[in-house]
Amino acid sequence: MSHLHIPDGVLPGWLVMAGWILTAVILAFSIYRTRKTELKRKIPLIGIISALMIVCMTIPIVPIAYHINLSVIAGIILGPAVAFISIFIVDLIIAMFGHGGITVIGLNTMVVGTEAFIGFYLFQIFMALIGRDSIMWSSGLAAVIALIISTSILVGIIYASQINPEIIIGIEESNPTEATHDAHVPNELIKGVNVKSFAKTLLILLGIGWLLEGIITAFVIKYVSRVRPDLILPQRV
Amino acid sequence: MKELVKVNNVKFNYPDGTSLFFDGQEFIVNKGERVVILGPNGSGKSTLLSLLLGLLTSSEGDIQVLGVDPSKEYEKVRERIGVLLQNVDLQIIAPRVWDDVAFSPRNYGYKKEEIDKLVDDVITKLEIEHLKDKVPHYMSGGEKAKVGIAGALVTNPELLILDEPFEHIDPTCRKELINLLNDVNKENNTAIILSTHNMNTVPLIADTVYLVAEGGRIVGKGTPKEIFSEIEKLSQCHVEPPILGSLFAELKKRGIDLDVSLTVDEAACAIADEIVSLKNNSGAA
Amino acid sequence: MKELVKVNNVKFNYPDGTSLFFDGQEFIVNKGERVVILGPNGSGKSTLLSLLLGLLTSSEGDIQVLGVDPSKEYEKVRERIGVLLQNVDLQIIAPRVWDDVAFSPRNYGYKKEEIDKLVDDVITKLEIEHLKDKVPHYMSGGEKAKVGIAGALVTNPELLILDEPFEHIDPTCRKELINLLNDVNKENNTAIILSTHNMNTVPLIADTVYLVAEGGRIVGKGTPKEIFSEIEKLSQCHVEPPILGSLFAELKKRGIDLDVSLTVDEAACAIADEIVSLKNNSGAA
Amino acid sequence: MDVAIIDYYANHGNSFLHKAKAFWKIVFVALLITSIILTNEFYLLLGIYFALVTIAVWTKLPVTKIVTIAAYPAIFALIFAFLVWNGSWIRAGVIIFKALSAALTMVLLIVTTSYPEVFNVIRPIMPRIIAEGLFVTYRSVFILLELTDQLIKGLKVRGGITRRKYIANIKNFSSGIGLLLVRGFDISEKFYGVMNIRGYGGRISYERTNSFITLNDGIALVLGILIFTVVIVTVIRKSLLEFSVYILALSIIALVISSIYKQFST
Ligand SMILES: Nc1ncnc2c1ncn2[C@@H]1O[C@H](COP(=O)(O)OP(=O)(O)OP(=O)(O)O)[C@@H](O)[C@H]1O
Ligand SMILES: Nc1ncnc2c1ncn2[C@@H]1O[C@H](COP(=O)(O)OP(=O)(O)OP(=O)(O)O)[C@@H](O)[C@H]1O
Ligand SMILES: [Mg+2]
Ligand SMILES: [Mg+2]
Repeated sequence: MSHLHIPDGVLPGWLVMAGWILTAVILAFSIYRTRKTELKRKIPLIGIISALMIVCMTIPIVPIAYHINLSVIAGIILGPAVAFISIFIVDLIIAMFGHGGITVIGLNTMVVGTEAFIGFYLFQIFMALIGRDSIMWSSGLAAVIALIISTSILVGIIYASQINPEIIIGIEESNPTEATHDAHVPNELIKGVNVKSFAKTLLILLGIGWLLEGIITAFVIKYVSRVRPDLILPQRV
Repeated sequence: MKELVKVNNVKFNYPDGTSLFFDGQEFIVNKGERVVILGPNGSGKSTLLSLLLGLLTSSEGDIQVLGVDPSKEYEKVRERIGVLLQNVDLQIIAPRVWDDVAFSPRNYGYKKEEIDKLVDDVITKLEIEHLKDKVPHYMSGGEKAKVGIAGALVTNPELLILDEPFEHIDPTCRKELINLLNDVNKENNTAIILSTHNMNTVPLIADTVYLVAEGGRIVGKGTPKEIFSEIEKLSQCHVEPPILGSLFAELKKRGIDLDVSLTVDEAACAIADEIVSLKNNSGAA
Repeated sequence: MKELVKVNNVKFNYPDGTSLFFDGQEFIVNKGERVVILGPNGSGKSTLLSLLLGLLTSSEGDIQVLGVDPSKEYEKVRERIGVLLQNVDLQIIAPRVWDDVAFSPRNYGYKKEEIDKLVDDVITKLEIEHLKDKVPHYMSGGEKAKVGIAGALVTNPELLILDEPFEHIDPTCRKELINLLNDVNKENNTAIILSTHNMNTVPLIADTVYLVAEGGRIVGKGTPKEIFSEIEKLSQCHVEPPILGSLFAELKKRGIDLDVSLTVDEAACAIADEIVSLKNNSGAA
Repeated sequence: MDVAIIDYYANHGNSFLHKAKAFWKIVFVALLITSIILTNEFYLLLGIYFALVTIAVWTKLPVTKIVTIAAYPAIFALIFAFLVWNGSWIRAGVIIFKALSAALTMVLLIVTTSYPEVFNVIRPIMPRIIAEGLFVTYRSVFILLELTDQLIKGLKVRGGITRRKYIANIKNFSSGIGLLLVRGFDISEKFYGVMNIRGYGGRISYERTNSFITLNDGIALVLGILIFTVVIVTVIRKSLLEFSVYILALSIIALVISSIYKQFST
């Protein structure tokens, strides 16, 4: 659930815009990186991994309201650049189904893309450090750490959303009397968020999720490494 | 005779509106009986098998499998049923053949020694020792089918349910598979339900044939010979009699009325007898 | 006669080490010829077809398809080749049947009116007008196969390559498909290469049969009658003669030596003739 | 997220929204999403939501199903509202109804428009790799859904999914995903091959030729503009916000009348 399931219109505009701009920049860079390889060959590959991510998001894991992302798996198999493109496509499609705000696609892609990016490099590092036999530990740990970091970014986004004073504009006029003496209060909808308790709740809620996704990532990568090792071992773009 | 399976006027609706109604007559499978389901593409054969396995839930009617309603209590009887669904690829789950055959007993919580014995037994019986350590992903269609069957047979089930097990399999492997199934049926008195589009295998494996028409209606039941002589029903169900059935029908048209036989041996016998007796006649005369 | 396809001592290695060597003799397909490839599971039939389509690249030997090496220049000839692969699902790309049939001509940059005409023609010919606006993934196996064939036929190709087109299709549809392919072959002089495990369809569709053994070796070439009379080679390739072939072989064993016929009509004729002539004899005597 | 059902609705409807062109429906969506973002007035949002439900009734598709599909984000909106809880029910309501309305708008688009048409509209503003990736991803979703269905069946009949055996289930489930992934790769390779063989050159779906605004396009556009205008007016003139209750009442009446009409006409 490192996905932002934040509704449209709740986060301040500057943050949403920042998400889009960052995503656009990274996307441009990723497309540039992958340009050297044949486009026609990449598209089906992206298609199938993106589809797998979407399908997995449709299988809810019962006792906790959690769905797996496979972002780290995508990172390990596609490499960070292609994985980023793939994740953008996933976010776009699930937003079309109302499964997350359309305006937060930029931020979402940043958060999930970070998972893939960090997951990929951590996996490479762990594999180099602990050795080839440790593929389960390497991938599992990489997944958990990547998720922790991406969730921190998520908390950071929530935090960031309440420190900028410019976002009030829309709201303060809605309540002219209050707004005059309340001008530096952030977006009314987010005001008074206790970031500490927010983070705490999130941690408890997500702890199980991280562990689960870590375990699943480990098993999946182990499975793939036994059946199609060629998909994992070579360095990918 | 003990009824293992009983399906009575069952209705099932797919979410997209496709509606199947298995009426017409009851679908019954007795202990040790080998039942083949025939019918056109899209008539609902796979749907019926899924209903028996509790994978789908009927909206109307009555289903009994080994005495329970499979949509509610399949877990109670699943150890006694071996299954091979239409697409073998996705049923071979473990990354190694041996582990895959051991998949069900492991999940059912059997003891390790017991599992070892069961798995080794079934692997020997199917003559797939050489595949034991292989990665299923790279095996040929026939090999995969055998591994799938091994996984279905490992717990010595009372009932085998197979959806189009002969597709994509070469004739020799198919023959082996048929012999194997018949052996299992004889040795353990295992009942078998299978669907197929391969008419020529039907006489070799079926005690009873059910004919399913478009929409699920069960329009016929009988021995292969009975079923394959009801020409209108067959064409309604996009089923053709096996080649030999057609041959005898053709011969009848030409005024030669022999007993219909559906296996090569019997047919050759029947034709040879006729000719030899004629020759003798003409010789005698 | 013009050679469309020529495969000479080609070798291919899968990354997991499986090695296939198509030696023994040349594999040749002439203009307008209908060629069927038979062989056991895993012998390399699909691999051979993939090599012809440039999907795989051989490590040794010579492949010519319509005058080019497909692994390098397939794009030059792809407009002239229609393809149906083993898994139809993967083949249907567009979200609607009409669009899918129009996929190739559209991508080859045909004009709109031309596309409309080609697509409507082939859709009429295959009698799938009712499917035109359907979403492919809600169709039954038989329907999907027809749509796949329509997409392969739409540009009136010189060469059709079909991998196990009859699998999962009910007997009536199968018959229709065979008639359709034969019509196309006659009308446009389209060459056809197909692989199958369904021996009884072979006499209905093949001019020439190639036998492939384990490992890829091409061990036999001939008309269906020739091939199906070479019993040892057949069993080596897990191929059984069609039922009628076995019947005639069986009859021969019993001292009745008739000309082998592989279609029901011919066989009935041959047997009936024999019996009738004997009857007349005995009557006359 | 019932992809298959959504797709079925998109291809098997004949309401004015189904007939309207994708471009104008996307304009409609853009107007509505902007409206939903701009307003923070609870009753107005509620009014927009009921208006959208009314439009859902007009699609002649199963309304409860559509509303349920669009309710998915509400779960997460609830969590979010809980996390930022400050004692104000209205504020929680605003967050939840923003989510519900935005989702319902998107779902209305996607249950009445087949995906290639949507993709065709956004295609010109996307890099090619993404535009094509969208098409292929969408098609692959259906292939994988079928594979998943088969996989789950396989797991069930072989005892791979057992009640209360969580650890074993997770392990089997992970193997299953691995299996899907590996099969997926095979598929992607084959899919790539087939696309090439069949002449893939970037054109997958058909182009809509006529670019006139039809009556159906017009209705969608007018509905969008109407809602957008109401929101803009209240944003500019806060004093008009007191009328939002009437707007809510209006949309509820529209919903009731539409539902009754639908009940009687079918
Ligand atoms: N998941 C599904 N959603 C909607 N319709 C379905 C689904 N699965 C099957 N159907 C439809 O239900 C009907 C019966 O399908 P089923 O697969 O049971 O037929 P079948 O007899 O097994 O056919 P075949 O011989 O082709 O395997 C068909 O019309 C099919 O299109
Ligand atoms: N992608 C692959 N990777 C590794 N080995 C493969 C792959 N595809 C096929 N093989 C192997 O290559 C051999 C030939 O396979 P191929 O699919 O060509 O056989 P086939 O004659 O078409 O068999 P079938 O009748 O079962 O379709 C088999 O041993 C198979 O296991
Ligand atoms: Mg079926
Ligand atoms: Mg093959």
